[in-house]
Amino acid sequence: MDDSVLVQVQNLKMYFQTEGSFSFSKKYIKAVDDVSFNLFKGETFGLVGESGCGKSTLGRTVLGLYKPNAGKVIFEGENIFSLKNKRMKEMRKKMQLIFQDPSASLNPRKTIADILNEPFHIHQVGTMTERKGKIKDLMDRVGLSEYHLSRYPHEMSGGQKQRVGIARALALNPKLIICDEPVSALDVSIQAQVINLLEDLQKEYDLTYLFISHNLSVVHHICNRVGVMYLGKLVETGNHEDIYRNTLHPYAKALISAIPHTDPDNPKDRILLRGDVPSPANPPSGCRFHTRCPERTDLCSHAEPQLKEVFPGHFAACHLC
Amino acid sequence: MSDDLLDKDLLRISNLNVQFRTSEGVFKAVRDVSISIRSGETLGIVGESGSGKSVTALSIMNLIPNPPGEIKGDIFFNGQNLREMSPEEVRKVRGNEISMIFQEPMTSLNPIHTCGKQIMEPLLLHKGFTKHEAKARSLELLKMVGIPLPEQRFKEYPHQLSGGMRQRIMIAMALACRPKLLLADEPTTALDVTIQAQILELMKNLRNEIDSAIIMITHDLGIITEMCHSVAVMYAGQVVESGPLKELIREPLHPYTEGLLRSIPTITKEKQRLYTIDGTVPSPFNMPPGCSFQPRCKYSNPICSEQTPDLIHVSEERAVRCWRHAENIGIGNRSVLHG
Amino acid sequence: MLLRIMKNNLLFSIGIIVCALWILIAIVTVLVPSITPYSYLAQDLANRFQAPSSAHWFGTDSIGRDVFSRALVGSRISLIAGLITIALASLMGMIYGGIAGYIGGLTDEIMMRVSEMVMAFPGIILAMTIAAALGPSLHNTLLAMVIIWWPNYARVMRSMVIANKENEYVEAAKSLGASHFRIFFNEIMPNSLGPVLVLATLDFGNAILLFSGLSFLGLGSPPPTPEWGAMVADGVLNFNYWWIGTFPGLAILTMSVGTNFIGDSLRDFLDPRLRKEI
Amino acid sequence: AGCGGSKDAGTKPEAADGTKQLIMALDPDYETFDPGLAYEAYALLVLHPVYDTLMQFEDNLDAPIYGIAESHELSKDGLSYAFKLRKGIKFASGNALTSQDVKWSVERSMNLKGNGSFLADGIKSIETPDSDTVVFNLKGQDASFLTKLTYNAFGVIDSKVAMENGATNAVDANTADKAKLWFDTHSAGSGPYMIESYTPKVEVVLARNKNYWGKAPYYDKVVLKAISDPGTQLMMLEKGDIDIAFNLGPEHVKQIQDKPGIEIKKAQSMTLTFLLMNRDPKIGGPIANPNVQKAIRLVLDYQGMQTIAGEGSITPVAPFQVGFLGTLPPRDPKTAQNIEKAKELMKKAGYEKGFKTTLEVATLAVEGMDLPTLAQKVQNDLLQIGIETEIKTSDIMVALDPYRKGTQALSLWYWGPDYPDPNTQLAFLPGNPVGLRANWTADMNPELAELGKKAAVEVDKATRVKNLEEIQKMMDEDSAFDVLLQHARHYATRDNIQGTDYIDLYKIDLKDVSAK
Amino acid sequence: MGLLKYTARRLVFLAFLVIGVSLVVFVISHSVPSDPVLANLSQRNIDNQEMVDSFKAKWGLDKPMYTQYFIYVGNLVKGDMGTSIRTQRPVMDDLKKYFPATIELAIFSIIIAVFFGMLFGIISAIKRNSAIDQIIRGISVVGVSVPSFWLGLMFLLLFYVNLGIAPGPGRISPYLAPPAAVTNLYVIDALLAGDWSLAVDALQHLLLPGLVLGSFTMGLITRTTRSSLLEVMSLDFIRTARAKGLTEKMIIMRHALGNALIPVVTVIGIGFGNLLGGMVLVETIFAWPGIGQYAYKAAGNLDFPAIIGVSILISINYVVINLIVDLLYGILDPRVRYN
Ligand SMILES: Nc1ncnc2c1ncn2[C@@H]1O[C@H](COP(=O)(O)OP(=O)(O)OP(=O)(O)O)[C@@H](O)[C@H]1O
Ligand SMILES: Nc1ncnc2c1ncn2[C@@H]1O[C@H](COP(=O)(O)OP(=O)(O)OP(=O)(O)O)[C@@H](O)[C@H]1O
Ligand SMILES: [Mg+2]
Ligand SMILES: [Mg+2]
Ligand code: NI
Repeated sequence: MDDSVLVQVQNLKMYFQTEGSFSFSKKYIKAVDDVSFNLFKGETFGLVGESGCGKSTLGRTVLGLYKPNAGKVIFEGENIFSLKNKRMKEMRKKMQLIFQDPSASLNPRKTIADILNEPFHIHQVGTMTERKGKIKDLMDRVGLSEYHLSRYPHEMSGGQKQRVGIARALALNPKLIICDEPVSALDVSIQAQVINLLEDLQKEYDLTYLFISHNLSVVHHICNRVGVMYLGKLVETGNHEDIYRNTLHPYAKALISAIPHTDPDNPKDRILLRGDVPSPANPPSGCRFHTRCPERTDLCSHAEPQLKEVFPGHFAACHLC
Repeated sequence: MSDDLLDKDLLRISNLNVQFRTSEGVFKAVRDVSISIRSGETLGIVGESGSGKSVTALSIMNLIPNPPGEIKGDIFFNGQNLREMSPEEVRKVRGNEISMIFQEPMTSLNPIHTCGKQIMEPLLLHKGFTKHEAKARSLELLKMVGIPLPEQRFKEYPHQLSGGMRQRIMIAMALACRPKLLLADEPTTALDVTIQAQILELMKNLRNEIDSAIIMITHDLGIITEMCHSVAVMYAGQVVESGPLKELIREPLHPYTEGLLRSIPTITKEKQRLYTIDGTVPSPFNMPPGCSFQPRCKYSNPICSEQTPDLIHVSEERAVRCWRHAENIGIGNRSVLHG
Repeated sequence: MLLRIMKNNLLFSIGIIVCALWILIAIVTVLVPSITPYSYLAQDLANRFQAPSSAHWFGTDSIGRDVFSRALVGSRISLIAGLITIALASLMGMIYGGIAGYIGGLTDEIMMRVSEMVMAFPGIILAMTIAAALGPSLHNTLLAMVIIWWPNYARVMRSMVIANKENEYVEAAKSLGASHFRIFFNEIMPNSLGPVLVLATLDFGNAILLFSGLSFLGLGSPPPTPEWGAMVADGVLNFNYWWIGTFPGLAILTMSVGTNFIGDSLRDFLDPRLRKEI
Repeated sequence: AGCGGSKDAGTKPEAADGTKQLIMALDPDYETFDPGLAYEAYALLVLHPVYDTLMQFEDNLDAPIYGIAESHELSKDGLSYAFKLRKGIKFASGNALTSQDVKWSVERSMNLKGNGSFLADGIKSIETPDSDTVVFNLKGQDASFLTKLTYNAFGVIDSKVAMENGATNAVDANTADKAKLWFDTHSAGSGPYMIESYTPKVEVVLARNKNYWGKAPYYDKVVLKAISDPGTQLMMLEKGDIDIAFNLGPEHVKQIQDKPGIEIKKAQSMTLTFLLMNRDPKIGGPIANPNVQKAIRLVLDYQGMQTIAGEGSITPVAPFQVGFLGTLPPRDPKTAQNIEKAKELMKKAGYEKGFKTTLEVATLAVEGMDLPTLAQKVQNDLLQIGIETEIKTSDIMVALDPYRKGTQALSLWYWGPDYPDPNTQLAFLPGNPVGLRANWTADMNPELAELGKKAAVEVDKATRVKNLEEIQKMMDEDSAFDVLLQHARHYATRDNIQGTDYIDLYKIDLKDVSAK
Repeated sequence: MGLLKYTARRLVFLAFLVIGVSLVVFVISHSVPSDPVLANLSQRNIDNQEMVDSFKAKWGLDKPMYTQYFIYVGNLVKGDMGTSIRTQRPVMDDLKKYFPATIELAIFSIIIAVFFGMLFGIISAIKRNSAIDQIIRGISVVGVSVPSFWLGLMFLLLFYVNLGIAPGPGRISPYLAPPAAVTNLYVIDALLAGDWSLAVDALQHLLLPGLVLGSFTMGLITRTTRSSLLEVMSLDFIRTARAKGLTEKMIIMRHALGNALIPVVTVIGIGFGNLLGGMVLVETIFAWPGIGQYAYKAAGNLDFPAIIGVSILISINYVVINLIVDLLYGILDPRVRYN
């Protein structure tokens, strides 16, 4: 196996049941439907797509927080879903999660010190004094001061809270961090601070990021490779130059053209999609995008395109490519 | 400012102050805001969360709840001071000559009335339409904002529609009476990227069609760039800089504007370390003395922390609230500014 | 905070004062029993059915006991009954609802149907049956009250737990490898308690009311305990001596009005949507 | 009522069609109007004017007089009673009343095995030699047989009508009889009234029987309103909404003493309130000591209790009601209490310092007096000899259980005679049913037990009286019971009606009530 | 389809409930120390073994508990709830007799409570924080805090005894005969019979107990209407309505009230459920021949068939009310209707 691969995601399926347990007609939301990709060591893999397309679900399933309906997540050669409880707990140390909403991801009733102590407590790492040292160290790394330790989350600004979230994720020296829209809730001026911090930390600790966002500019800025999701499917992956400059999938094209641009002198043409995103509970047949696709053909409405390597390292799932 | 200039302005706000009495004390959400807009023009207001953008817009509509809110200052609309009109007169202007689109399409529609009924409401109220006329006009509006199957949507309830669709209903409602001024308070923030693009496109088309003035509130500079003629940048309740879009983007005068522009990652920019503005927005209860931006400003001078700068017109259309520019054009003396 | 709310809210202030007064009375009459003008047990058949006068402010009852003294002493029973019922019911409801909400799925469905069944069950009849079956006593009455009361808390707790379960900080703890036990007690519980405790304070007046109702029906502690509800029942028996029932009834009323004033204002205050305007 | 000229607040409005109606409010306990099953205190209030009996009471309970019987003969051995029926009696249906109906009715009562069936236990067989003669053959002599005949279990039913509605006198009537529900809302008797309607908890309406053989009653209709609360009854009486308020406590009566338009009625009730003191040391503990029991009899303040029970209440020496044959004069409440002697007895029993125990009491009112209130008085009095009691209240139906099983140490109870004859009181003697509830067995006082047996079968009046008096004296010295009160019954009527005198068995004989 | 499915689910729950409720009472009845035999036979007959056996055989008390329970459930399915030990009548008949009285009173008081509760709530919300608001809130709190048994007593003392302006206890004046039973609701029956004065009399008798019984629910409704209306008034779509230029009155009537009613409906449901529970006390005071008194007596007498009967009846009632409330939701709230 390729040494540079940290995580292999293979045919992952994660369905949520929607009707009550007593009901006869069970319905499913196919939040993640047959998704495969690799994460390479030290890279930042961006995951973009519209709200509800399954980005967060994918991220969480990769972490093993959900039990998938099918598929494997192979982390350093081990399928995490076949691990025993104890081994899984060990594995947890290696992968962490940073959330979108910095307020919601911190328990409002705990001080920052408590929150940062939690990972050590759960995994029984070090003595009290060692932990204290480590916590101080963490605070340093994310650019917070020691006096923040005794505060409660609501006494801190959004950017600071997000830093605490990052510190917590870093506590156990993970290899992989899933960043679920880590800057979407932050103000523009703070967003830049956090993005820089994430970049610095990656360099320093050789971290691998799975970076989820719907802000394509941010993804463009921070990611080496990008995956575009639509209704639970990965429709295009490739390194960021490929995706932004040589877009293949019509949905990805539309997405990228929709980015508002800040250059008033160079207005550009947009690909306007018609209609709304269909519900994942009831996805269209064939290519899931065919209902909104400006380039659709008859084939699209019944045959489902597979993800194929169109250019080296650049995959797309479209009949037209 | 000369009188004829005043006349050209459809809306002119001068020295708007809005404060809220809260349990923690009096809190000034908007401080000395003065902006103006002419017919057919689009003004963008940008700024961080809590900088007072929405409050400014709501003040124009006189929708600030009182108590706890309190508005001071003048708002001239079509030459008339809205602040001096009776509530009944203001009400007649609202939804008729000035209308507003809100940020939250999910909650801004009444869940128990059909969309059609809600669009018809201002028509029946302000234009004296009969039910029949109003319905015809509503259907027309629905078509205009690009809603497929308008007849059917007319009878549906808001929860049956998607977010983008609801936002269109909001827009149709706001446009119903062909307002002279449209306030759009973050009309796309809650929407998905592709839907956002649809709505922005729609608004652009409508602007050309109805030729009314639009105030576009957002914290996304990209949207401003795309939509507006001129921009006002707000920070901590104050307008710190305003001017025509292109000039402002190319040559920001205020350090905050500059920081803002440089800290946003774009796909056109090459991949490099992002510029950051250190620190955070000050708490409204704990404003620094002098210039509000001074604690985060890399050009900070001693005077910045002593005296609050005024909004200085550096050219006919551009103004900035910064001591650096006060000095640049040679007026360091407060009294001169008031002349 | 208390003072700040009090300043702006007349009803709340009244509530606080009334409740404080009753608590004070309850404590003082326990510590210094001689503070009441007469012993609450002292019978005086020569002076039965005396109308209110300077000697007996609230008059005397059918065996010549001083209604005023009995009304004062009665406060402790009402307070204790309210306290115990609410404490036990909320504890039980919290555990039950917490478990149902946390586990979810079929377990939740079944547990909630069961609690709904208890709620559908006519409470006062259940209480009467239990009390009649086991014999009326303070214990049994409180037991019955707890049995009919806990589902309220289970419901609130469950919804809180379900809401909090989805919180990102819970996911964070999960991703750190925390056990269910830890997640439940450390992350979810503390954040779900608030509304339950609020409900508990609000319910206090209702508990006192229900208790007095049951004791009116003869299901409280046995005589000669000066229980307000039972004293009103005495007043109904001796209809023409209005004071026997009127004053204990007023005592119940003031106490439950007091707690409800507090609860009502507190609810307003704690409701974030309404709070910002207070 | 309703016919007086005055229209003041205290006069109830007249019924629309001018029918004369009597409205009485009471707190009834009746559960059925099937004469074969009904056995509640108020059953005869309704059933007496509906079903005629061979014997009945008028005015007092000393001696029953003839009802529909004209005469009777007792055989020499005292085992066979032959009754001649009045001629020409018709049921409300128009059917003639025959001896066959009498036999059928009594047999039905016996076979239904209802609560009142025991009254007929002594009957061996019934014969009907001809249509107006009926003969009862008894298993043994029974001094109280004629009295028992006044009960509704011996009420004469129109057997034809009854059988049409599912009634039967067969041996398996217990399960085969389907007429109970019918009897609740209809009647098949020959008395002055018929049951017109019955709404449980609301009212019973009696309507005049046009075929009645005797003097027609004054009222066309009698409405018995179920109003459990005495205060409410009183209010309604004051307002003139009702004519009779039957369940007033002594205190209510005091309140209306001087009110115009109201007449207060007082009578001796046959209801006793007594203290049961268990003789079994395992149950009663110190209470079981006869000396303690005597001390309790001495320490109680009967005067105070009579104050609580209201004017007219008295305290008999033993469980025999004043008003029955052979009852001793009641205690003098002023001198009955002797605390010194009680203390001595406690000392003698070894409980100088007193002890703690529970006093059990059912939550109900007896003749307008709240039992738990009285219990508090007892509790108070017992403190004087150091007996600390904790009162345990329970609903009557719950309390009955330990009472009947004899597991109460000290409890407060009431007693109404099963039939108006001193023989029914012999139950209190050692070894007899009530005595055994205090675990007072015959061997604890063999002399008394023996005397009780003799008294039960004695037919000679003088000897009966002698025996009964002796029994009472002995029970004053040694008994597991202490009779606290024989109650007075208080009720009130509007003052424009008459014939409302109290008869313990019927409460009020409704056919006798009329406007003044 | 959704509605059918929902109703079906409710009915399943109902069956579950009936079994559960009867089982609970059954278990209690067999775990209590008291013996219904002793409680219900006369003193004499206790000593008569033959009598005791025949009694036990008649009620199935000699069989093991589970057999008794199965017998019971079997009969229940056939609509037979057994015979009351105390009244010796079929429980079903008893319930049919007493329940209408209770329902009549409950409906009357819920009407009073809903009318005044909503009226007060709306006034209170509109005049928020005014003296009127404080007074209404005071009244509503007193309404929920006042012990009904005491209030009943006070009302009777005052209005019936002292002032003589209200009729006394009972369903109709004692000298009147009840109307021919059709619905057993006296007011309606009297109207059906065309007897106006009787209907008025019955209505007058409903007044005091209705007020006493309704006071709690009225307080609850006032409170909920007020806070719900206030809450709705702070929602986004109200701001939208204001922005359209509607008058405050129109906003309240057209936009706020409909939405505010939704939680009020729940409270009305809860209130109705509470009424049936509170009946015991009020019926005792007002000599009202309803299910409450029946239950009280049954509980006191350990008349288990009757207790189970009443419990099942009230539980079914609870479910039915909930069903009605949910259906009302559908009417008031299209979000529910279309899901
Ligand atoms: N626990 C859950 N139970 C049921 N459905 C769920 C659950 N979590 C997510 N879903 C559904 O799965 C779909 C994908 O959700 P997901 O949160 O992964 O989307 P997303 O791409 O992260 O969206 P967003 O950008 O809004 O965060 C959505 O339709 C969502 O409603
Ligand atoms: N009704 C109110 N009572 C008290 N404070 C208020 C009220 N409305 C707004 N504010 C405060 O006024 C300040 C300015 O708010 P405003 O809504 O104008 O910000 P904004 O620039 O629109 O921010 P955002 O981008 O988050 O919408 C905020 O701090 C806000 O908390
Ligand atoms: Mg997400
Ligand atoms: Mg805003
Ligand atoms: Ni359907």
